[in-house]
Amino acid sequence: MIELATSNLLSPMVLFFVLGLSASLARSDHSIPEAIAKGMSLYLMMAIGFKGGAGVAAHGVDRTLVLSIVAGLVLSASIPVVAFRLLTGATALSRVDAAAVAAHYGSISIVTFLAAMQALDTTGVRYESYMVAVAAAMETPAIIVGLWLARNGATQLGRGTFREVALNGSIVVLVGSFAIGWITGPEGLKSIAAFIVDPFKGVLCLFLLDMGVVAGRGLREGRRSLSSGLIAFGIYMPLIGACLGIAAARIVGLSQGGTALMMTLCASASYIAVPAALRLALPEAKPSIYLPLSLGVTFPFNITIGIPLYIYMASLFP
Amino acid sequence: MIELATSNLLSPMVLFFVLGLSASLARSDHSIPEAIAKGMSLYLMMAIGFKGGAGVAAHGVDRTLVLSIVAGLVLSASIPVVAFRLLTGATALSRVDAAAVAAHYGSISIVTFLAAMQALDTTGVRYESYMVAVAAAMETPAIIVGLWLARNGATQLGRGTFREVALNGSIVVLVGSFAIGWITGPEGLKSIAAFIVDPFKGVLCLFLLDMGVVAGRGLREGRRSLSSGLIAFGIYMPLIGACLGIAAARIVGLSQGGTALMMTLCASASYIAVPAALRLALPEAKPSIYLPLSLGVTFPFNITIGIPLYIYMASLFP
Amino acid sequence: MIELATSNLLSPMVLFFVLGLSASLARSDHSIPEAIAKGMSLYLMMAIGFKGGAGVAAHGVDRTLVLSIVAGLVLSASIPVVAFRLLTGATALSRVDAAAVAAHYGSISIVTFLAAMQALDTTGVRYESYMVAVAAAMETPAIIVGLWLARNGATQLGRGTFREVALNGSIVVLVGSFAIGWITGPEGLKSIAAFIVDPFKGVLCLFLLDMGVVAGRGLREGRRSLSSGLIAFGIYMPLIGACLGIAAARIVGLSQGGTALMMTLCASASYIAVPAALRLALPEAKPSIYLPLSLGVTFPFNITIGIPLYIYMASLFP
Amino acid sequence: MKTHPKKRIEIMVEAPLVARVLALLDEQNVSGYTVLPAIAGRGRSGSWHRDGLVGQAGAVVQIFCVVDDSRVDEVLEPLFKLVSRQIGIVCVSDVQVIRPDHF
Amino acid sequence: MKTHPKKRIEIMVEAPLVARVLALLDEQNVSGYTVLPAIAGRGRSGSWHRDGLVGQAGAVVQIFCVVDDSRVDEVLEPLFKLVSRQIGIVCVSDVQVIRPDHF
Amino acid sequence: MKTHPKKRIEIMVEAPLVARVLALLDEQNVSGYTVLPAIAGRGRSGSWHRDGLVGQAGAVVQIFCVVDDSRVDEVLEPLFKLVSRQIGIVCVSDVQVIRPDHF
Ligand SMILES: Nc1ncnc2c1ncn2[C@@H]1O[C@H](COP(=O)(O)O)[C@@H](O)[C@H]1O
Ligand SMILES: Nc1ncnc2c1ncn2[C@@H]1O[C@H](COP(=O)(O)O)[C@@H](O)[C@H]1O
Ligand SMILES: Nc1ncnc2c1ncn2[C@@H]1O[C@H](COP(=O)(O)O)[C@@H](O)[C@H]1O
Ligand code: NA
Ligand code: NA
Ligand code: NA
Repeated sequence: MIELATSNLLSPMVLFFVLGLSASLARSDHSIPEAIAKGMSLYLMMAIGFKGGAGVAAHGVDRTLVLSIVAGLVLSASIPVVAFRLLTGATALSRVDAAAVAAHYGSISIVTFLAAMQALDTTGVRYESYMVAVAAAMETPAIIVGLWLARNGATQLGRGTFREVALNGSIVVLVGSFAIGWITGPEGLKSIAAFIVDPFKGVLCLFLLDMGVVAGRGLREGRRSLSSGLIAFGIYMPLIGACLGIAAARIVGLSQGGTALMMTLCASASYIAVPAALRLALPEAKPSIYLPLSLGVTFPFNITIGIPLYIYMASLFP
Repeated sequence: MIELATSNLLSPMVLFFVLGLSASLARSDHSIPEAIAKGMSLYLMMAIGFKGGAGVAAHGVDRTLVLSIVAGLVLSASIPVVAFRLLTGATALSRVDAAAVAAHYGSISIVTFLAAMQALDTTGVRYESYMVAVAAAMETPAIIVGLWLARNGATQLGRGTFREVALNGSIVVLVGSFAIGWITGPEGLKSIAAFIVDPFKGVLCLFLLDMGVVAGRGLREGRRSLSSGLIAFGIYMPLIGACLGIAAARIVGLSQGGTALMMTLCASASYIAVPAALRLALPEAKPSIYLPLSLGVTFPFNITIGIPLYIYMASLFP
Repeated sequence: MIELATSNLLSPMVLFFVLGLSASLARSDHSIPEAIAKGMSLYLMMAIGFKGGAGVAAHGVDRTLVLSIVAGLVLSASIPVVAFRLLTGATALSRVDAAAVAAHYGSISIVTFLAAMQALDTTGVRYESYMVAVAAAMETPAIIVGLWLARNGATQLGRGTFREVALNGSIVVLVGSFAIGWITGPEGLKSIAAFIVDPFKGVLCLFLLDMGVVAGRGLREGRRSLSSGLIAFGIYMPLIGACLGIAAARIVGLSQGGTALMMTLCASASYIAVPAALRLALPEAKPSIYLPLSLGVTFPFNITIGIPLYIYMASLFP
Repeated sequence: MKTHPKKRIEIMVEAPLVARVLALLDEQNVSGYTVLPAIAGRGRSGSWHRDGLVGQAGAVVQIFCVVDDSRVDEVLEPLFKLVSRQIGIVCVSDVQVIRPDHF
Repeated sequence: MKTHPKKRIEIMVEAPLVARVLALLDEQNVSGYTVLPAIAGRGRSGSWHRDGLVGQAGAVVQIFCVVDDSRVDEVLEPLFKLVSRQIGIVCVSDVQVIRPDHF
Repeated sequence: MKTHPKKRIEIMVEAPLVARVLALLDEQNVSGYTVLPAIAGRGRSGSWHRDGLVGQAGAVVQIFCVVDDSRVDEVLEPLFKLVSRQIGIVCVSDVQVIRPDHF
């Protein structure tokens, strides 16, 4: 475990994240243009989706794939309920704010997922290539449940909002690339591997540098707006999510690597899709609570400590 | 032919284009920042120009090169006349609008050209590396002829406008990189191949995703502003262009691959250089006609159906 | 020498720079979005820092490393004094403007440094991988000395300004990546080599195309605002810097390649860090003097003629 | 030159809401509008900065729309209803235009 | 603080024309101008969006220029001639500045 | 709709100085501000263009801040002191807002 944690903490990926975080906390003027951040994010979505789809084309569809997606949907919908209970019990958040925060923890962070995949690759643990489809499936259900919790059981997600949420840019690229990878298979993957496979890890490092800067900004904002109870929630909630994830993974029958990824998905909190959806559907929830918590607390925790922990936990049940 | 069409339609390149197009038609908020689109376009121009120039350095200049460029200039200047006749005969466009549309079809779309080259590479058909110089040569003459048609035979392209048109950014990078590739030769190409050769196809896929989104936006606009006669023109005009292209290619003596590329150049319509030039030199022509037609109708037609058709037609005359 | 100069001038790198410069002087509308330029710059900083750090991890720290950094600090602080003397003697600049210009020549231009490294790579001359740390060390001292000269010996660099200068974005990425490269070593380098090593030269070419455009803009501005005495200074000052650099390199005991790099660092003038710092700390100095001089005169001189000259000079003292 | 008075409505609104604001302006049949980017800001609900961001949440965008005096209230009322619970501000100012028929 | 009245001329014009507008402002010897980006918009000639675009056609850019009252007509007349057939709008509004000699 | 008069302070200032201007606005307890990008311009100290640039020097950025009439002088005085030696301009204009308590 110690070894795993050290090797993760000393990987270029995590070090670049820490560099960005430290620069941001030291108030360096370092900044990555929005367009570059979006471009890298687009690249990562395309690459991860395509590789996942090509993997499925190579290994075929099996029962576990379907079960994993169902498990993901169920987890994404039920984790917010757990989070909501904890928040209304242990913090002074209003009902609406608690529901908003809860929705974030049911949904997922793709970058955390990518970092976990990369850590598995480095340690040589294999995982199911369709896990990226599970990730995509987990993005939205939490939002619907979160709104339902906020409205005291009365969902009010209009059709317009639903389309805005379901067709948000990154989901479209992720799922679309997955489909294209599936259709064109390993042949297709080979033809663009020099773009989406070889430089992938390097781009991820640069993106994590950027995410470090952004997370540092979130942390600085959070120091003002978050109570210590909330900050604690931002750290123990991922662990609870991970435990739910490991249980589901064992029921479904995922491999060791797949289990670690499922745990990571459950442990991670959204900071792109859910905030945007909530600003439309639940404007009375305060972004100054959910954004710093997800981005400034949970995200750094997962990248540095969470991921090696989940990999270690998954390895205990071979 | 069927096989060729299927393999083209199921290539990652075309599938990414279709993904972007569908996302845009489904009104997904997916979008690629302008800076990233420009960066990719710059990269593609640099890569294609450099490779072309290095190819010429390797194989030497021959008579066909000069003849092809002459043929390109003649086609770029004469296709607008054909298009203009058809438009004034078959549609209700004003003289000025007909001339503006005609200019677009005499000029070329570099991305369509790139997609055709990639399709040839995939099927293993070889082509002359200087075709990129032909493409560059075909960009401008159509504009001058278009203005001449609009003004009823009285060209009025001021010197200032001419420089703005001739020195537009993408032409400079394309021609400049061609020259640099020629000067530094295969040696130079090798030194930067890891940047401009290996990831090329992947970048093109991402760029076509973006172009799909943009074309979809054009199509949506076009549904409102284009008559069915014009939409039909956007599909039969490329075929007429391709026929003129095949004739010229046979006279000049191009290889099978070169013939397919020449056809593609003639069939494609500009949506960058010509619109910008016309806004300066012919502001009374309506962009709401020529932009959607070129971008929303002809461009998708060429990428999906046109290119395999032209390759097939070129293969009939070996 | 002639051979070296020709091979440098005919390298893709320099030719792309010349392309950008010519396009800009011909007032082509060619332009690279700011975000893309920043993204490339970020990439280059990350790559060069990481490679340098990994190099140090591989070869270990020795006495020369420490001595070289000390030499860099001393040169960065003393070159402005020389430049200031020359400027107040030979030009009509005010004290403040002379000090501002002097500060630029004590500091360094990373892109010039990268071009020199690339030229050495091409000719196969080896150099110390820690030279990038020397470059980082030389960025700031010149600014402090410049302010001291401007204020007639009374430094007035507030703490806030100092942090703004010392923590400016590119220094953070350069030094941070160096540290990460050092920590993760050749293993880390291998894991992201497909991103930071293979395409490096190609990205540098594209970046130099952009720098050519920017330098051309500087040159055009400079034609109006610079006296011929100042333009001459922009060409002989690098040579003086290079001579100081060669002396220091020989005392320290750098290799032939390291000597050429040290000369290049001394010869190059800042156009990013120093101008920004001076706008904060010395607003009365005119940017219309120091920017065109550094960017439009010295930078092109170094890229085209300076670098092969310094490499040649370094080779005379083996 | 003869100029004609009009009103310029300026809306700073969080990015996820832009599509709805534009749809509302379309519904109100305003003659046109323009969306401008912003890079950073601060308001009652904290500060924000676009640099490095991928998502839309936490960004604010500016929309302006020149309309005839007579139409200001018609546009402002539904607009205010739409954005009143959201992050952002709305200002109105006087401008002169050359071609009154354009608006 | 004492402030002095000036006029702010604001020009929304399609991107390919920007160079010409700036050249005209240079000719008119205005003391300065600034070009601002825009990301989307709608007018009589349809709607546009910068995202994903490579070319200049179909984009609109904003130029503003603060001038002395006395110079407004001098600047507006040739400007209007230049842009009247093009896509875009021109507005004028009142501003106060601190350093009147600057303009 | 009932609107309330406020002042819009607009500051064009060179990019390296933005952090200081914002810090000053924070100190003055203004209710908010927004930073807008600019892409090119010309003034007494020459012309500039963002394209292709990496560094901050030579760029100008726009900051605007809507404040109550009563606060204009309080804000302008230190602001003017800060930017008077720098490249840039400051303008003030009238605007109407809907929610006066917001500012
Ligand atoms: N007084 C103001 N002046 C200029 N911009 C403002 C002002 N107040 C708010 N804003 C902008 O509107 C955004 C949202 O404001 P708020 O709803 O007060 O948080 C801020 O982040 C600023 O970008
Ligand atoms: N009333 C308006 N308010 C704000 N912007 C406008 C208005 N009318 C036109 N514009 C802008 O100017 C561009 C060209 O307008 P038009 O010439 O009417 O198509 C539009 O796409 C908008 O960006
Ligand atoms: N009269 C003006 N109208 C609009 N923008 C201006 C004006 N004067 C200056 N600017 C802007 O402010 C910047 C700095 O102005 P200056 O200090 O005069 O060089 C210029 O580069 C322009 O972007
Ligand atoms: Na989760
Ligand atoms: Na054509
Ligand atoms: Na130097």
